[in-house]
Amino acid sequence: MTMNNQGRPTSSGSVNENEMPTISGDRGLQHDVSLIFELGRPGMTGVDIPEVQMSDARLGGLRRKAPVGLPGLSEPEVIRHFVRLSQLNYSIDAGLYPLGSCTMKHNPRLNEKVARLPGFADVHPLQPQQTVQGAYEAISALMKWLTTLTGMPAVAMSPKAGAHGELCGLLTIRAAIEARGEKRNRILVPSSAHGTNPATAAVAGFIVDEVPATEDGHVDADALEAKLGPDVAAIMLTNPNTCGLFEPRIKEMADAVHAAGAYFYCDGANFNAIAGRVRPGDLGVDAMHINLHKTFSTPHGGGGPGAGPVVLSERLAAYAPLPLLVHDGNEFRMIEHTDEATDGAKPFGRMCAFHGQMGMFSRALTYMMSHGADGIRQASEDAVLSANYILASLKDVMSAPFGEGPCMHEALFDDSFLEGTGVTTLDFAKAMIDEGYHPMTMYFPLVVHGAMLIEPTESESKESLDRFIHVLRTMALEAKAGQTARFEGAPRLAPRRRLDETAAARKPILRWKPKDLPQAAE
Amino acid sequence: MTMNNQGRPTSSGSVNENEMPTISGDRGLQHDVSLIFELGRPGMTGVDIPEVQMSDARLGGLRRKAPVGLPGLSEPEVIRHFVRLSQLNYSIDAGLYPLGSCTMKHNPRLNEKVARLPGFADVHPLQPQQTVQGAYEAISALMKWLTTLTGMPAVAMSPKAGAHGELCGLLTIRAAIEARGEKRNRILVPSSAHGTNPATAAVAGFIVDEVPATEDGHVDADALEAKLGPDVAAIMLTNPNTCGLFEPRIKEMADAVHAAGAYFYCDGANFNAIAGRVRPGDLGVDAMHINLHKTFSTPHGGGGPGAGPVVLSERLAAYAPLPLLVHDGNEFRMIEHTDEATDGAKPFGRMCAFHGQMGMFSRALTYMMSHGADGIRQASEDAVLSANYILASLKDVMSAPFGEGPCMHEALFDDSFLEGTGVTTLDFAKAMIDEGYHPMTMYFPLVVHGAMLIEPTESESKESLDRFIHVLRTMALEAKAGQTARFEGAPRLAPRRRLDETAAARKPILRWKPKDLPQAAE
Amino acid sequence: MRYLPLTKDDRAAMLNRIGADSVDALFRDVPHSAVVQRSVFDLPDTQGELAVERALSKMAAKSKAAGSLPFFCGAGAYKHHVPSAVDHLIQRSEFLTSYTPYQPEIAQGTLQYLFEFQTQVALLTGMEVANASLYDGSTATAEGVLMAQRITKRPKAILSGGLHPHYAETVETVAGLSGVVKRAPVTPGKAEDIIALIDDQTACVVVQSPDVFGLIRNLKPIADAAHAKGALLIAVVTEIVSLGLIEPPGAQGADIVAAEGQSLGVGLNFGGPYVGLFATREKFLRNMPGRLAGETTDAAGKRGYVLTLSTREQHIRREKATSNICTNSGLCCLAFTIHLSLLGEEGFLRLARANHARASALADRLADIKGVDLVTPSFFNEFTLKLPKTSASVVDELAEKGIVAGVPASRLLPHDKDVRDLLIVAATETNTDEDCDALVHALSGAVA
Amino acid sequence: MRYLPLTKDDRAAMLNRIGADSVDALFRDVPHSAVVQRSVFDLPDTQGELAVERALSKMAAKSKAAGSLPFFCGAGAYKHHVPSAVDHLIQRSEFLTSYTPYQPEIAQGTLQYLFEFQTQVALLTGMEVANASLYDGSTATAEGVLMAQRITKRPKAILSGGLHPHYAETVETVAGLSGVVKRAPVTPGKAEDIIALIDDQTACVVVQSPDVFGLIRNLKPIADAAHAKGALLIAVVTEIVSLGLIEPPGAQGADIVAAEGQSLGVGLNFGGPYVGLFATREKFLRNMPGRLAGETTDAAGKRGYVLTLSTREQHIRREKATSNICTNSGLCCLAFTIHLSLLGEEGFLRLARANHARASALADRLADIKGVDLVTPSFFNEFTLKLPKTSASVVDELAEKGIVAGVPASRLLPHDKDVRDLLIVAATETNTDEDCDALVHALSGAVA
Ligand SMILES: Cc1ncc(COP(=O)(O)O)c(C=O)c1O
Ligand SMILES: Cc1ncc(COP(=O)(O)O)c(C=O)c1O
Repeated sequence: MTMNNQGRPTSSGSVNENEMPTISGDRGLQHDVSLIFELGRPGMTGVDIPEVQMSDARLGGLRRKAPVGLPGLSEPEVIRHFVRLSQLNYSIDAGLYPLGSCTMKHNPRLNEKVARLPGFADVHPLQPQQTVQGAYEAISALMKWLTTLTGMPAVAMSPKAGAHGELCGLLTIRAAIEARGEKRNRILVPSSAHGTNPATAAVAGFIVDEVPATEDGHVDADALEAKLGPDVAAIMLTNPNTCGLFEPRIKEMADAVHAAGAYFYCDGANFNAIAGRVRPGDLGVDAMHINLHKTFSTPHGGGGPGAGPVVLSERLAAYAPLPLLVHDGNEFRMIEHTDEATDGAKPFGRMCAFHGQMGMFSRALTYMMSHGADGIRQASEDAVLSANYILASLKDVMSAPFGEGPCMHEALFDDSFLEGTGVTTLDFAKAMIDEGYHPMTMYFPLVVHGAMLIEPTESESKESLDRFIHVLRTMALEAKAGQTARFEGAPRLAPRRRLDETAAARKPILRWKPKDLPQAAE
Repeated sequence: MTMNNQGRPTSSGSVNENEMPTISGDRGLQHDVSLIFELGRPGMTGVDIPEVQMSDARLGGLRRKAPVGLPGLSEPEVIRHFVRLSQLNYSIDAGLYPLGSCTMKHNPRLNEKVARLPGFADVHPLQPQQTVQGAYEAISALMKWLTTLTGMPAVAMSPKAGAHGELCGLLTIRAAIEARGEKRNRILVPSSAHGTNPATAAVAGFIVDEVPATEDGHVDADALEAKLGPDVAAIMLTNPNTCGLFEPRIKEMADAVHAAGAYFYCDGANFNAIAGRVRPGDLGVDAMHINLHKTFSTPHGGGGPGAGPVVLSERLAAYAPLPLLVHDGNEFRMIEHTDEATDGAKPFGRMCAFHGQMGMFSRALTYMMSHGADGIRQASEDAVLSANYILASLKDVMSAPFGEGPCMHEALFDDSFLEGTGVTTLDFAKAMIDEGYHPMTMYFPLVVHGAMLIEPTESESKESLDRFIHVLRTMALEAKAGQTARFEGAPRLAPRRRLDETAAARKPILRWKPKDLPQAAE
Repeated sequence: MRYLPLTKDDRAAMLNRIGADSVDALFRDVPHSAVVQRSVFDLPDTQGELAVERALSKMAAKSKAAGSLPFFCGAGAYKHHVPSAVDHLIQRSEFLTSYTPYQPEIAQGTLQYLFEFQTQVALLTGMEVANASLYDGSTATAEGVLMAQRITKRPKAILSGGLHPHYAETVETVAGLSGVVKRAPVTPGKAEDIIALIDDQTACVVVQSPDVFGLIRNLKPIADAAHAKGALLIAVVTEIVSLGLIEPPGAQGADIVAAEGQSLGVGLNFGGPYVGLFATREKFLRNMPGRLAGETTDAAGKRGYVLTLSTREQHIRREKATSNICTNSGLCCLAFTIHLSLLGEEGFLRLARANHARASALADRLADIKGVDLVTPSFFNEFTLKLPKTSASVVDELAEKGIVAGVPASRLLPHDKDVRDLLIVAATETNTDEDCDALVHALSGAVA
Repeated sequence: MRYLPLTKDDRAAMLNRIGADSVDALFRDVPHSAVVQRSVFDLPDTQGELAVERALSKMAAKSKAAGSLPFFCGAGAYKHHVPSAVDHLIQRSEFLTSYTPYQPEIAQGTLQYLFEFQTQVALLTGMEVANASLYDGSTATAEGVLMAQRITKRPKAILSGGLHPHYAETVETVAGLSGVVKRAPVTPGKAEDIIALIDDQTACVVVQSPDVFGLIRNLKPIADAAHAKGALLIAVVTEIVSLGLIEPPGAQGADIVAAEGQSLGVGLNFGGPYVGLFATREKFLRNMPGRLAGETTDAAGKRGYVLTLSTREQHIRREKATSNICTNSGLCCLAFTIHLSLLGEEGFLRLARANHARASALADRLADIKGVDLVTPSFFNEFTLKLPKTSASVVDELAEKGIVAGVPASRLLPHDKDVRDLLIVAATETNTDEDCDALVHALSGAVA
């Protein structure tokens, strides 16, 4: 297809001046949306609540003096506001969402339905335990799936996301080390690690020691083994790693780590590549979080919520945090205090109030029961197959640093194929938006230059993959051929042109402020 | 705002040739969507159903020989297909929907929730009556609301939409006339009537006699009275009428009709203008259908389903069709056969299988209970107020045939203000699409030239109305000033440009056909 | 009131622009005597969500939901599992809160699914064209008869005895006005009985298969006989899933197919809304009732869809229209189309097989009960039993035990003594083994 | 499997393009010994929707839903009515199935609601800035302590005795690692006890109001004392609706507010997901944990929103980040924002008044029971009673009768003898008069 060069804007920043302005500012089905605070009128409300008589007698003299400053809208206005906002978003339901490391797979609607069953959704965490046996049963069923699939004896359910799971894992390790009467303060983290790994290690009070990557995108096992010592508490490996590769020397590294008296923490964000086929427990893993919002498809919801249960090895099981779900033969019980803990449990503490992300548990359990162990295995295989298909189909026109393959569930490219074209990884990604695609993960992992990490997941049909491949191939070839118009200042067809992130950070505007009212607080 | 004349296309039909083509054909968030039959692959399914053993022994030798020819898709593909389709639609939730006569008001979500309660949604029409008392109670509660608001003694619940209600009403009238041993075969219908009125009269076996309208948009009462005679079965009046006006001589007409031994059928599609304030029963109405999908906000759902219960006067009540819901003191009973009918009921027959649109009943009842009689009255007043506000705000720049006002719930304009501008009613309406608005009802009612019928409903805020008024005023002024670029070949910013309806009708393509397979059937 | 955005101040400002001093002034044309006060209505005031939902949930709880107990009712409405994706998708604002697609440029979503719906209906029934739905199966049948009367310019419609009695009554109510409707005897209800009634005044013969008792009927001989006399065959299908296993009417010579689509996507809904499927041959197209979505192109040459051939419809043709229908079953078409798209060829055929297998196994077990006979030698997922006592009393007795055993034929045909002991039993993929055990056990007890 | 679009043929064709002869070949790098067969997993195979939904509905039915009986539990999670519009909107595909808004041009929907959420949180708490959420109130509190330690470079955190014990334990678990956490005595729990503990090593004082017993605390004196010693005041709020009636922490001198937002839009969810609200003063902005949405403009000059100040975050700063959080409570923020937008100023204040009125009336009636004392002189919608016997046994006894009376203080503080007889009771707009009558009646019986 040849370029229409009238499409080339005068400057990469400017709007297409050929577009016809509208009176309303809206454009067909695309409505611009004011802030909710710019709408409404005093006294209006979208919820009818009967007025009641009440006295201030019991407010301890602390009754609110100033108004809150919320706008008043009717229900129809609120619905229109949020429906219009939603129409400015891309979504898995509407298109391929190849964000590497993020696992944007299909979110079954059955999971949403089950999560809303009153027996799961409308129960209180501190209700009498005999009244919540159904919810406990669901959690325990999920625990069985997680421990069985990972081949690990125990799982801590309370962590609320992957990073929280990492923290839980490292604190378990810290407790185990202290129980041994030792002090170890170093954690080895590969340079390819996700940012949460070093950040978590720091929060857990450890010193982060970076392990380099090899030419071929693996963790440098020799360098790692060289770094092992009496002060090393653990290594934090991601496997399959963030380059989308399985660590071939994983067991050897695990053995070395154990031999050095340290523990093997595995970042399980990429478990979706091997679930049902490989058990991390068999690889020597001591602790691993599982992002239920990735591998087991609880919806990402625009950034959360997630859930990050942590499976634990025999070595660590005893130190899992509170609360602990047990079954005493005739009913389930949630152990919420250390001294109630049975058979040698020495919980290191508590990760959060209550007992975890029930809303995510019910969805993940539904997902697992729907797939079955066979379906989960098939899903992993399809995810890996699809990623390799993309790698094989694009590596001749885009540059794949580890292109000889095979990869696992995601295919990594770098920006060397764009060298000299004047097109950057960012331009390339933004141009995908005009084509109706969400860009891949960019500039991560840090170990390759201008990284583009593509994770198709198992949810895409071959037709969909072929279409995606065709578009990316054409874009790559155009870029190389100097046909760069579609990249300059892309996107042009999205609800917004490129946004100025520098300005946003230089003078942060983080909230709406009433024009008239003074700044809130003191 | 001045026009950007580069926005003027070379020919009203051509695309804006300045648009940049994409490789994929998609444009940002706007995806083009193949037909479901162009997707999928054999053997694939989005529903897992266990395979079973079965024999043909009991199929009477009539087992299906040829495949059906359906495509096979997985759940994610099906969801994406329909989500993308939805994104090509305009909706009330997303914007003002001023379709005159159609009453596009807010559809509360609570109604959707209640309609899905198993006791209403998951019950079978032929279940033992003692097991469906809750559903009967809901229907009877709705009947009370309808009869009380209309001031009529009875209501037939089975009609499935307005037109079906009209038929029900006319058949009731026919039965009443026959019961009197008379034969009357003429029905008087005003020229301003909605198409379903004459069409229904014809289906009911009557001859349609058209009554002209007066200069000021009312039914010509004198002409009507002149047409009354022994062969007139009924008049079919819409009140408020389709010009958005209340018929001032309504009672006089009703009396004349009754005096002539005929009946007064009222098309209740516009009941939303007077509900809670005026009782049709007090106006002498004998039968009136109520579009629950208009006045009582059951969702239009892209064309249906609706519900058209018919309230009946004392004169007609006895002839209401089967089934009849009664309460025998301790429980509800649905009378499904004539000879079970009690207290003198002589049902004329049956409008359909089972007993009406329960799914719409539960929604309408929820709507009524939420509003209360006071809220319904307020809604009617606000609908009328908003229509008059629009009329008053636009009549100086657009031409309002009955502009001296007041109007009821909708404001009627004609195309005389466009005379000589080269802009047609259609152009004007299509240009509204680019502005983010759904056009008003066009070319109806037929009694004014190039009609534009605007019904804002009570669901729009003043800000929303003001914005709408500003856009229409600006458009009207531009058209008159000869700035017609935005009208030529509009819409330009919608998922599609103007569609060729003539070609569609000349050589109808009404279904997808497999390229390879021959024509279906024999 | 949470749904009304106008405030007192807004109203005042608006009245001001209008130049009216009160809302009452806007109702000037209403006869004063006809304006009533709030107080005349014996009805409650505005209530919040919490109160309304509470009251209605309590009311709904007084009905026994089909999904909450062993359930075997059919006779024109069937309990099937509807995938959760269906209800999620039909609630999308853009589908739920849009109007009839009169502005195709911003209604392609609706128009394309209607086009897909029409195609699916044509494929299922084996006909050439289908419309964008009618209200339900019964009104579709009546429209079919009116259409046949128009086409043949003949008055008489012959209804087979196996046609659902509610359908027959619906046909009689409208088609009886200007024509003649003859119902063949319910029993024995052989093809010959119907054929014998066909004469040169016959516009159409209406035959349901599987019929109201579940019996699968061979339409071909009736079609041939009708065609020989210049009449049309209207085939009625109340359980659309049966077409996954049975020869479609189109392949058996039907000229018009009127069917109920409730089994796919829609649910029981206590009788409505349902979706009327209507298909015929291309040559009868212009006599067809209801809306039609058609393919065309836009000014830019892109494929698109519009409502077409509206010259048949009331809003253009008025009293000369082919039908008075306007609002149809839009959103139910969508539910139907999504459910069938999810099933696909493989899933739909499997579903049909699962239904037949389930019903066959149950029929065998019930027929083994002493005194109980299976009177429908062939059937799809619904069959009829002859009990040693009146079926209505048995159904009530079992209902007491929390089992909904089926539909007593007498509920539909109270005057036909021959059916007093007949029980119509439907079994679908939603019936578990436990459900069936419960029914077999309870029925054995009831007839013992 | 219905969720997997690839067919056998597709897989073969793809392997062919890849040049691998089997999927196994793609797992080349996996140690053979580590590859297991399907059979090693003692887990079931694929199941259809119908089967899965049946099994899980049965399981769920074994729990007693709060909405199904008189229910008075609070202590950190509250039962409120969530308008039906909320759940409908958050299920929109574009909200539910989108990722963190890293591509702002096609994520303005998410970014704008986060900006609106941040504004609402700032307004409610009376603070200058708020982030785009943390996991929940307890982790937000812990993050607040870590932030205070960073800002003051001091080790010690003092926790008031009224801080929810789960929150205190969460803080101890993380903030205890590199710092010191001191808990003030639960009872008597006067401001003086807390103030007495503040020294020049104190980074922050953490005070919850209303506290875990429901008591409304005056933060000002504690704030002044803390500030006088160079320490920060972290105010904790577990019932955000209380801020519709009580002075916001920002107006009482709080430097950081950590709160639980579950009461608005989110629901009980058996403890999660919830939404952690986190607000502070502008000057501490760069020490703040969590994501921030900020306003900017696009290349065409249109207003738009982006994630900003990410130099604080793990994906940029790695071990030097202000927190390790990545995924937060996105969709719960949306639910919160929609619910609060529906309420608006008027609705939110009414809701707060309705809650307080309901709780006050109930407290009076319960305190009238012989042997029962109200130990919280001030409260919002939750109060604590002293019973003549251990509250845990009473709660179990009433649970038997189908009444969930509240939370026994001993469930949270098993080692504190002084609280053995204390019962924490919450009442909201969802409690009917019948609910309250039932509780009063049953409690009277239980303590008689
Ligand atoms: C490799 C990896 N590790 C850890 C995380 C953190 O997980 P979460 O966002 O659930 O905290 C992510 C999520 O993006 C990830 O991709
Ligand atoms: C005035 C009028 N009468 C009758 C009808 C027909 O109602 P329905 O579409 O429900 O059959 C309509 C609907 O458009 C109408 O506007």
